[in-house]
Amino acid sequence: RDLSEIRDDVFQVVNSGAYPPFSFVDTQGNLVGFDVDIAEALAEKMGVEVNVQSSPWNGIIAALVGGRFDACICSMSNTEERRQAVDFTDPYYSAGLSVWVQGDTDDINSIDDFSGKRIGSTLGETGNQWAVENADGKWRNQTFQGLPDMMNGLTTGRIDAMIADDVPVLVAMQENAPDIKMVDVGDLPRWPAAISIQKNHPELLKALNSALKEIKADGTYQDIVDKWIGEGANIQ
Amino acid sequence: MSTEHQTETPMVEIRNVHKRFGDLEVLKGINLTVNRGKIISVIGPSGSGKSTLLRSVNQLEVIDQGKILLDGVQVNRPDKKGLAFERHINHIRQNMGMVFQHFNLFPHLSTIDNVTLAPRKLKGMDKNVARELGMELLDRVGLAEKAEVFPNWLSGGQKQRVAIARALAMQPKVMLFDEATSALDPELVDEVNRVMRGLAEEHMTMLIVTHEMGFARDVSDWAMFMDGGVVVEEGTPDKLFSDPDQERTRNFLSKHLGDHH
Amino acid sequence: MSTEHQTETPMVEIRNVHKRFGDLEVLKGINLTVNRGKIISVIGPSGSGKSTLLRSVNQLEVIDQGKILLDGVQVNRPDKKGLAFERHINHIRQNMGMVFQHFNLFPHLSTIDNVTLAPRKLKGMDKNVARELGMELLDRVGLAEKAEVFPNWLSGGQKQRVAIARALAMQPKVMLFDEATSALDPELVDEVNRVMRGLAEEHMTMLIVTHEMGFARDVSDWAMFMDGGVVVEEGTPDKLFSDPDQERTRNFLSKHLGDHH
Amino acid sequence: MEFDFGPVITYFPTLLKGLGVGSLVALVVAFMSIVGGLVVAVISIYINKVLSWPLRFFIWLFMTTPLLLQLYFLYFGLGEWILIPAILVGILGLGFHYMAYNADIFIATIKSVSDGQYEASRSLGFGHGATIFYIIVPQAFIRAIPQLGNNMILMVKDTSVLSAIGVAEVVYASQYAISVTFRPFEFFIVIAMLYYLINIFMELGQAWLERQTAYRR
Amino acid sequence: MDFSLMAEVTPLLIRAALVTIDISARALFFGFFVACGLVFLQSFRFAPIRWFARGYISVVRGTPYFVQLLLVFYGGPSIGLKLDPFTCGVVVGAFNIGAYMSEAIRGSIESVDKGQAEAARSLGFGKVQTMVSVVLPQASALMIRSVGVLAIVLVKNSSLVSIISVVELTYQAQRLIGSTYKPLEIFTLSALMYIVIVYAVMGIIELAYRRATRYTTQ
Ligand SMILES: Nc1ncnc2c1ncn2[C@@H]1O[C@H](COP(=O)(O)OP(=O)(O)OP(=O)(O)O)[C@@H](O)[C@H]1O
Ligand SMILES: Nc1ncnc2c1ncn2[C@@H]1O[C@H](COP(=O)(O)OP(=O)(O)OP(=O)(O)O)[C@@H](O)[C@H]1O
Ligand SMILES: [Mg+2]
Ligand SMILES: [Mg+2]
Repeated sequence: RDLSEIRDDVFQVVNSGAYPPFSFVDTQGNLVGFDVDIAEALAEKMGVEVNVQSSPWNGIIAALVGGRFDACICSMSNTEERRQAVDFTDPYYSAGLSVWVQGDTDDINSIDDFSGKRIGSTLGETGNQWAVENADGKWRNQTFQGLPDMMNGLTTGRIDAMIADDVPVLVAMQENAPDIKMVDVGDLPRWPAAISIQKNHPELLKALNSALKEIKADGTYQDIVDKWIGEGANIQ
Repeated sequence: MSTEHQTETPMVEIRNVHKRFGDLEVLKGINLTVNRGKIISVIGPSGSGKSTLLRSVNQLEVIDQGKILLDGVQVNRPDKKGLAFERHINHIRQNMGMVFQHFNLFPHLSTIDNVTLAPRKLKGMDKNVARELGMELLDRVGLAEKAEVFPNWLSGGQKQRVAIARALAMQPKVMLFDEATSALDPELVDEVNRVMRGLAEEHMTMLIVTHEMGFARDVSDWAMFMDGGVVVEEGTPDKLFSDPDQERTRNFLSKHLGDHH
Repeated sequence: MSTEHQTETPMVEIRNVHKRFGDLEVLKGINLTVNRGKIISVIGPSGSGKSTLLRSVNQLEVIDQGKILLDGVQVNRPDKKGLAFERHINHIRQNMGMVFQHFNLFPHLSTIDNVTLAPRKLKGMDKNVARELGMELLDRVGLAEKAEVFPNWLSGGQKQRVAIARALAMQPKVMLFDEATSALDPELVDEVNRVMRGLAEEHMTMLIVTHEMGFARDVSDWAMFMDGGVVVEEGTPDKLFSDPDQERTRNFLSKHLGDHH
Repeated sequence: MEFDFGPVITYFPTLLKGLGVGSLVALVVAFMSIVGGLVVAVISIYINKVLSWPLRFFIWLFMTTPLLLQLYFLYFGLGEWILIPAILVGILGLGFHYMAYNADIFIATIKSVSDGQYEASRSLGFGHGATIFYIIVPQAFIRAIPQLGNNMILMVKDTSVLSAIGVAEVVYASQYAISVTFRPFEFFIVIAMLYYLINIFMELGQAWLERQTAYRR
Repeated sequence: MDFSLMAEVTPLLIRAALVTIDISARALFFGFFVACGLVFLQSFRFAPIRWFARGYISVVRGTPYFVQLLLVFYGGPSIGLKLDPFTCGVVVGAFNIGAYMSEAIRGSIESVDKGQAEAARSLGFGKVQTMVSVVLPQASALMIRSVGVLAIVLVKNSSLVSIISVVELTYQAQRLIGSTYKPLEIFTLSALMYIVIVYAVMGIIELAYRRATRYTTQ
């Protein structure tokens, strides 16, 4: 649906609901997080009513492409292939990949050290895509359905290292301090995270982009970053 | 049409009936006329097609060729299909009671319920009326005290008698017995014999497949000897059993008569 | 112990056997001695406990009191429990063939497999040898051409004959027949009669429950009349059938004899 | 919605490989769950109560909890003590799960084979065990075929749960491809067709078995 | 184990469990009618009707449930069938389980001795009455067991409806794990809830089974 139709109705937004701190349910059962607040802030600027819901990752893409939702504000990376199928707004933050190992591991310090190791990633995320495209037989990829599973896999030794977006892992570390550490392996790509919408809805795209500019300009954006990511964090 | 002369229409007519199972032709053109209120016995060696013939009469086996008539009404109706045939055959079958060689009692129902199920469900008979009728029939076959027992706990002869009572409960025009007395002891055979005679007096027609020549001879008005899917010979029991025309019949019977002398 | 004098030990001894189903006492102290190579008939009205007695002999029914011996070895062993009894009774049963009133053929096996299953699996008989034996037995009961057919496709008499062949295949010491000939036509009764005589000459012992007095009289060496769970009278067939001592027996038989004259 | 099956063609070899992995798992699980289910049913009906009690608990445990949780338990829960390879976890989890379902079916069909059959076999001298093996079980199995077919057809599709623990079966392969290409419906339709292909074979197999056994009832 | 966390999230999980029960119970209820309909259609003499029923069963059993959910949920609107997620879950669930159930029912019916139906037919019972009075009571033992298994399958497969954004027990548990990083606690809780639900279903099955087989033991 394009903007005019949304105005008459509700702006339907979807996220995965299992990706703290961007989207998750708190112990009261409320869907909260960075993505949720961004969605609400944008909707306010656009002057539409918003409804944020969650769906498992493999349902999200169908939800967006299938048109039951208007936008996916779900920390989605903007990649070449995906642009064939959906439209992306300007990025609203940028996610960096990071590599994590068990606390006492000292033989993984660069990408070359991945050789012969078991590398974990979350199925369907950009880290997973990177690991698959660059493995080239050098290391074995193992995937998990979510970050909690993957961290469990790392601490129990099912994998030797994991590749994940840095922010969620850092937040998880604060929550329950498992014995893992980040290693700097040098160049890993950063992807811009953007809002995705169905193709051919220029009005909506334009409205979202200008609302993004507005919230960045008036400080709402940084307030949300402070609240969920950490005081003064820069994720642009 | 002959239906005008009610009393002269035969109760059952079997005309040139053929039936095959795959390659095996089991009935090869059988003809038989059963008149109202008569008892007809069918005898013959094992595998000669007696059970198949009986099952064809009420169309448990669909015949391949020929005609079967009940009281002037055609039973097999190759022209009727689906629901139309269903309605037709269900109606017909209510007028034909059948007692199976293997009894086929309903194991999930007590003896009395086995007997009363059909009148209750098909004739909408009141439960109490049906029960009374059922008890009367069970009494007639000497099993009143087993009314509440399930078939699994009955002896062979008891099962067979329940099966007879069950078939009688619908007050059919014709009764078809497939070795209906094989599990009965002499006293009971006698009993059943009397029951049958009583039924015959009430104009019940009966078609009986049996191996007990004595019983066949005693009870029936007409006897037919089958072998290999064809009628070898038929006649009054007196004639058929004492002075058969055919060599084959003589052979078959001689074995039997040999038993007793 | 009497087992020393092999030839003089009775093949089957039934001593004061009692059996009840719940409140119903079905056997009230039965005694019977069956000597080697003899054919014994048990007759009696429906529900008198004949089948139950036969089933007690090979312990399909566990008796409540009394003793059953096969060739001097006690069959019922209230002292043995669980596996020990299992081993004991399986061994015993291999020496007793049983033909059921309802045949109980194995529907998932072809006729020949029904016959050869036990010798193959229990005696470890070679497949080909077993097949030969099976075909021989099927031939003996006139069913060689139905070897590959499944029981569902057999007529009543054919099923019964397969059941007989199946029981014979284990070459037992004793055969127990529960109305083994009720579905057989005269020719076959004659056949089975001959088979039995042949077996008796090979010292097969047979215990037969039957409703066919003619057959009982013809084939057996000794006859027993039961009623209401007790032995009313026993004796040679000649004596029992022509000149019974007991009023009850006379009554029962008169019904039967009445059939034929 | 416009469809573009181009991406599907690109990833088709991966999908097929996933299908192969899933089929392999399904085959092993089918064997294990049918044989195991039969054993469980036989033991819980015929063998003494001491043995049957833990078995009933076993059935109960696998019937009451979701497969996904069982897999998580085997994969992550046991991770502290023993690392079972994912594919083995999948086989064990699915195997035990459907073993429990099949056991329930066998319990009913075994009980429906008449006492007369048991007696006839015992009177030939077959022991309790041999009777069960040669007489009761074959007949119970014949009667169970339609329900077993049902369960196995369900099971084949449940192999997709294994994607949760990283086994690269066909849904897993598609999930990766979808997140790269954003063509969910195209992939789902193709997956449905691939599964349907397997299903056709299974139905043909079931129908063949039913035909072969129809006259053995 | 973090018991305070468990206490905190229990109400949430219970609410999700109620959704699971609700959606499964409704799907089971309607699914039973779908199944009966399919069994009935297969008894038609007019072949195309039978083919339709067979084809339906084949396709529904042959394709994954989640694909069916997605196609109906997202494809439905384009043919004027716009269902909310919960209703869609019930409808697709019913039509899905109905196909399996019809096979279970057919199998149970076929396991009844043919002589039974013949005896009833020879008394003049019609096909339907034979079914109701004679065949079904004897088929019911096996039917209860095999339909019961499917009821359990239904409860457990209800977790798949999360893909169309219905928040039921499994998905709620996964979301909570995502935010709390306490899989053990939350899985234990949700497993307990599944156990309670399924155990109740099993209890009902067992009771019904005993009733249905009463006549074999006196
Ligand atoms: N399992 C059982 N439970 C309860 N009662 C039974 C059971 N089996 C048999 N009976 C009863 O025991 C009595 C004797 O049965 P049995 O089968 O021994 O008779 P029978 O002499 O063989 O009769 P028939 O000639 O009719 O076969 C009958 O009244 C029967 O109802
Ligand atoms: N469903 C079937 N399929 C194939 N052959 C069959 C079927 N039913 C019966 N037959 C065969 O048809 C022949 C006639 O069977 P039928 O049951 O009519 O014999 P019968 O005269 O009643 O014999 P009996 O006196 O032994 O009961 C037999 O050779 C039998 O094997
Ligand atoms: Mg016959
Ligand atoms: Mg008896």
